[in-house]
Amino acid sequence: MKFGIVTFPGSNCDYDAYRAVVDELGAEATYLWHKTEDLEGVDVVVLPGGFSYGDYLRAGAIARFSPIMREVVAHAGRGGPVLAICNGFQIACEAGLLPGALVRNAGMRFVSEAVYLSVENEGTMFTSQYEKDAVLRIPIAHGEGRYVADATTLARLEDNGQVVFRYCDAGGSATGEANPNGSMRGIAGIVSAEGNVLGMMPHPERAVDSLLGPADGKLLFESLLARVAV
Amino acid sequence: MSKVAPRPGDPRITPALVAEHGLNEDEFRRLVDMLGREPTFTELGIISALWSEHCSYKHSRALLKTLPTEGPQVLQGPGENAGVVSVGDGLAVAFKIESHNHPSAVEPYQGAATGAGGILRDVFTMGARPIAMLNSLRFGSLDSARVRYLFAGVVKGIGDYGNCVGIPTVAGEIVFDDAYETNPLVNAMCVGVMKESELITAKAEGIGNPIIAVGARTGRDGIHGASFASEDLSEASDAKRPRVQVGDPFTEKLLLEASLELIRSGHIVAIQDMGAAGLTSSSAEMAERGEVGVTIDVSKVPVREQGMTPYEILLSESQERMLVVAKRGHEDDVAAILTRWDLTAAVIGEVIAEPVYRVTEGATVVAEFPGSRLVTDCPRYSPEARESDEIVRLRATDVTTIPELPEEKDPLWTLERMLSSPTIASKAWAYRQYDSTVRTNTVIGPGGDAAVLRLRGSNRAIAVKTDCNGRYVYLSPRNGAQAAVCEAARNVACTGARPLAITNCLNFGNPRRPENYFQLSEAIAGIGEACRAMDTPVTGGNVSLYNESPSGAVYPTPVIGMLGLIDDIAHVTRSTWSMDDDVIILLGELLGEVVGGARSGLGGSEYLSRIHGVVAGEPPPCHPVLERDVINALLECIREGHVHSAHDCSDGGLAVALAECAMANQDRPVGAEINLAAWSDVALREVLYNEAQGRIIITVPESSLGRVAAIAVGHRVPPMMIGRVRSASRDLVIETAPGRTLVAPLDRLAAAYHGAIPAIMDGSAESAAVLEQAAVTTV
Amino acid sequence: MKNRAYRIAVHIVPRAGLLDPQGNTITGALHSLGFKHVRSVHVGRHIVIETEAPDALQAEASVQQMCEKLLANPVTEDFEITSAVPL
Amino acid sequence: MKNRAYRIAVHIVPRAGLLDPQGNTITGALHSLGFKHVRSVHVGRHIVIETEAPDALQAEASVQQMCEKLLANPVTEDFEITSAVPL
Ligand SMILES: Nc1ncnc2c1ncn2[C@@H]1O[C@H](COP(=O)(O)OP(=O)(O)O)[C@@H](O)[C@H]1O
Ligand SMILES: [Mg+2]
Repeated sequence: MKFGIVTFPGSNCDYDAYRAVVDELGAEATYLWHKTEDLEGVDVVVLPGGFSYGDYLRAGAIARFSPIMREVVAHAGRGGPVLAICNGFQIACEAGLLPGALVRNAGMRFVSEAVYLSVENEGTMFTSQYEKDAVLRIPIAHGEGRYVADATTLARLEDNGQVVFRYCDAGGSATGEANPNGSMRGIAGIVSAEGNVLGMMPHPERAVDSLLGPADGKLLFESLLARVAV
Repeated sequence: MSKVAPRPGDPRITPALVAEHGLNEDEFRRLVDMLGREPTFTELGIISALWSEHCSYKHSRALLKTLPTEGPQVLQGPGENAGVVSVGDGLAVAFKIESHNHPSAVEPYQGAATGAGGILRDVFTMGARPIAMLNSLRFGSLDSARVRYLFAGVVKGIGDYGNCVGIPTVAGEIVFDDAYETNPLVNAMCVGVMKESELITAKAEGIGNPIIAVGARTGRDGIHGASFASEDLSEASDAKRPRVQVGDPFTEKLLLEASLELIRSGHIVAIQDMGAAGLTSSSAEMAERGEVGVTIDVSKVPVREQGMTPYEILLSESQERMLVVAKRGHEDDVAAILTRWDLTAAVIGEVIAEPVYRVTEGATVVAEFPGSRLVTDCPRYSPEARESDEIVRLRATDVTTIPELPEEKDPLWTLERMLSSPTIASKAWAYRQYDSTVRTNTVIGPGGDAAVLRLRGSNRAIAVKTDCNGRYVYLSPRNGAQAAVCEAARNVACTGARPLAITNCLNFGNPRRPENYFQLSEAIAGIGEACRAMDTPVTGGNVSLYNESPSGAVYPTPVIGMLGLIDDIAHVTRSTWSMDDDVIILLGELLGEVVGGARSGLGGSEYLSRIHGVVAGEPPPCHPVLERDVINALLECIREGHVHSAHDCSDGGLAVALAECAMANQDRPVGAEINLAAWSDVALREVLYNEAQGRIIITVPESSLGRVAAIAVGHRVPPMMIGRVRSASRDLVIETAPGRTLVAPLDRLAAAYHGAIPAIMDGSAESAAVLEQAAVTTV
Repeated sequence: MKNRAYRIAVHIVPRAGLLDPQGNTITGALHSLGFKHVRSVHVGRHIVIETEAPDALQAEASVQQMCEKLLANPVTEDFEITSAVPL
Repeated sequence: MKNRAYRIAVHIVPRAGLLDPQGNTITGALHSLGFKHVRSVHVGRHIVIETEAPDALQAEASVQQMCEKLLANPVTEDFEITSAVPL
């Protein structure tokens, strides 16, 4: 199985995602330059973190017009998995791959720290290897990570089990204090209605090597690998 | 030589104009003598920049020459954009620190951001990929609204820039003291890695090779920034506001990728950042290093604004620009790489055999210097050095006679007050705004004694930290500078790293005042002595003079950026306690080594400053050779696998260090029982808060005790067992005299330590102003 | 037909009803600076575009398109375009 | 004298001559989206303040002060205040 990691001009977690996939998962990965229109037959597309166009105007607003995004949207339309992390999540929302939007953190400041996440739906192709109600420790690093959507969208997300990760405390409770950016309902990650596009603000690719801290992100990648192995 | 005539419209060269350019009469005579004629306006601008303190080091060069710069590990010493040392396995580390004090005083957000940008470029132009940033900051007291604005703006500027480029900011220090009230210090350090074979220098070579301007277009920003950085901060600086430069981290990221690609491509021979004094200094320095001539045609430089004069183009400090010497015939390959990254490249000149530095505007020569003399004719000064009487008096103060405050009857009050001193308190308010984990190399990020970064493709890691206690240097410059080197070394050693080399940023006042020049020369002597003892050569650095404001010079602040090497990643050691029942050992003398009769008291301590508002006394004596012994003892214990945690004692002394070991890790506070009753004949405040150097707190399992003691003694270091970790306890309990204990609840210590800065900054109007003004995106 | 240059300002504001931390923070800061009479503050973007078009109407229409396509996020923002001013 | 409420909009823009990375990037994006006629884009902030004051003039004067003290960066930005509209 092959991961294609998109490099926008200001991407900077493309490298982290590549190393995670290749070094820690032992899977195959390739970088996809944003100006190309060829996904090179990859199975999973990763929209990585970073500041695609300096995040000028709005994070992700300009990147969604990159030539490669047409192909990414088509890939998603065919049911292909897309893992959109941080800036990737912002781009995915701007591109309409996921509902809602990510706006400036409620505290207005950039927040870099390790947070706790509860796995709210372990039935997705991204979370199948996690236990039910697992609590993960994963780094965040963003200034525009507050998830917002209208009431109807939120209700639909909740009803369909599309809320995959929620910010919580060490014990797994989604308290207001545990929410680092003011996201509505503490939402940290959602999947598309079809279940094949995951957007999340925390960085699972930074949590795969126990040398650097808890490796709680590893099972996310392993879930994807397990799916294709079936 | 060509004929150079004044350009129509240029101002006439008058004594007033010369003075405005910061040249004194003697310097102007040198210039006329070098040219054999009156300079043109453009030439005056060029020289004003090149002979500014910032570019020429005219007051410090002679002193800097005394520093040790060699060692088997050094691949590139001072003189290039950054120093480079070998770290084994074919890998090399490039690192450098630089100041951006004056720009940050005027416009904190952009000043700090462009400071970060500049130092990044210094590192990647060596061929190294930046992997970490550090920052060393000094501000006045947070009681002042202006200081809160500066602090909030600087932190946001550093964060926004580094975060966007994608380089983790992993360590630093922040000190608050009235001495920095209107003249904050903003020093940024960058660390990069490369294969040894990828090292490239900024030496113009190869007659006929094209000189190419790369990156952002040239605008009118920051013209005269270099000479601005060389003047006292005064009311007049306010009028110079349009000189601020605006950073563009997105373009920097493109430039970073494009430059590394260029360097690896083999199409270029040299690359250099256009930093202070922009095109002028970058081209002159490249020519000087290569001992060749250059000619630059300013009309070919891509500009941002219409009607820019040669003077403006040459002196612009627009950010995110590079100067490249390419191989002849490879211009198109260079352009192709830049186009891929949406950057522009323009051939603007050529390397020539004739030993001149020539600037043309189209066919007209607008400036020309005999190349070799541009640099050699630069004035050098060794002004008078004399210690100020006032400081001699301050140092001689007997601080033991200062009476205790009534509140100090409650020792917990004092400890909480110490921990909530903004200088000691947790800096998480700042570093939470810095992405510290991007690039996934950060083994220990901000919050540890030093940051640790793994080196991919190797089992090794590096440790980095900046340090300097300006108060010590103020009271005793030579000793204080030694202490700065030793503290930085101790900090990296506490993570398991062997100190390898340093970079330094010398922040001092106006060198023409004898008391300031005295401090500068003593401090440099102290750095040299400590580095020789520690075997850490100086690979580069930066001098920032004229750090003054109407209220006087800042504390002399020679910030040391230390690089350490961990040979085996398994040796990485953390500073906070974790294992129950571990024995707590103090390596080093609790009251300091007694050498020549002098023992460490409370002189120059944070205790005196914070509790009594006093800056006086003899600061703790630093003995670099003893420091090296302590470090060697620690490293041997770590390598043998005995050490579960190591934390150095510095600001705030033993009590603060113990409290940090217990509760700096907010996820997992751990209690302990400490017994200091053996020192009950010494005043308690001296026992708890003296800042004796050369002390490290370690924890080891019971089973290691004998071996650890033997190793320490083998290095002539006294190991003192002072307590036990009690992981189930919620208190730090210190027996201060037989039967007398200080019971410090961890949650109260944590509230003081972690809550102090947020309590001041969150919700402050200045903080809000920064967040609002600096909003790139506003929704 | 010959183009001429126009300047058009666009205001992009967060949709009413969305939590506005920036506005709230500034309101608080203004109060603490003594501007007690401030009731509320809302912050949006002020984008000034200089563009060429055959006439003011077409300039405005093209800016309208820019807003719809790029400048405003339809999920969270409303925008308003001021009249084109010939340069 | 009784206060009444006014709404005042403020526009804060980057000072001319300073690099405007955001404006440049958006210009580039608009060009690549086909809006080739765009000459330049500058991005500033649009701040809407509701405040109470005895009259419109005093409302404007107080907003002027807010800009100087808090809202605009005196080193890098210029601001302009629109007339107070009674609410
Ligand atoms: N400006 C800063 N940026 C990043 N990290 C910082 C900064 N200031 C302090 N830190 C981090 O906070 C911790 C405590 O710093 P410091 O008080 O200087 O430690 P020490 O007293 O051991 O030298 C260190 O991990 C340091 O790297
Ligand atoms: Mg330390």
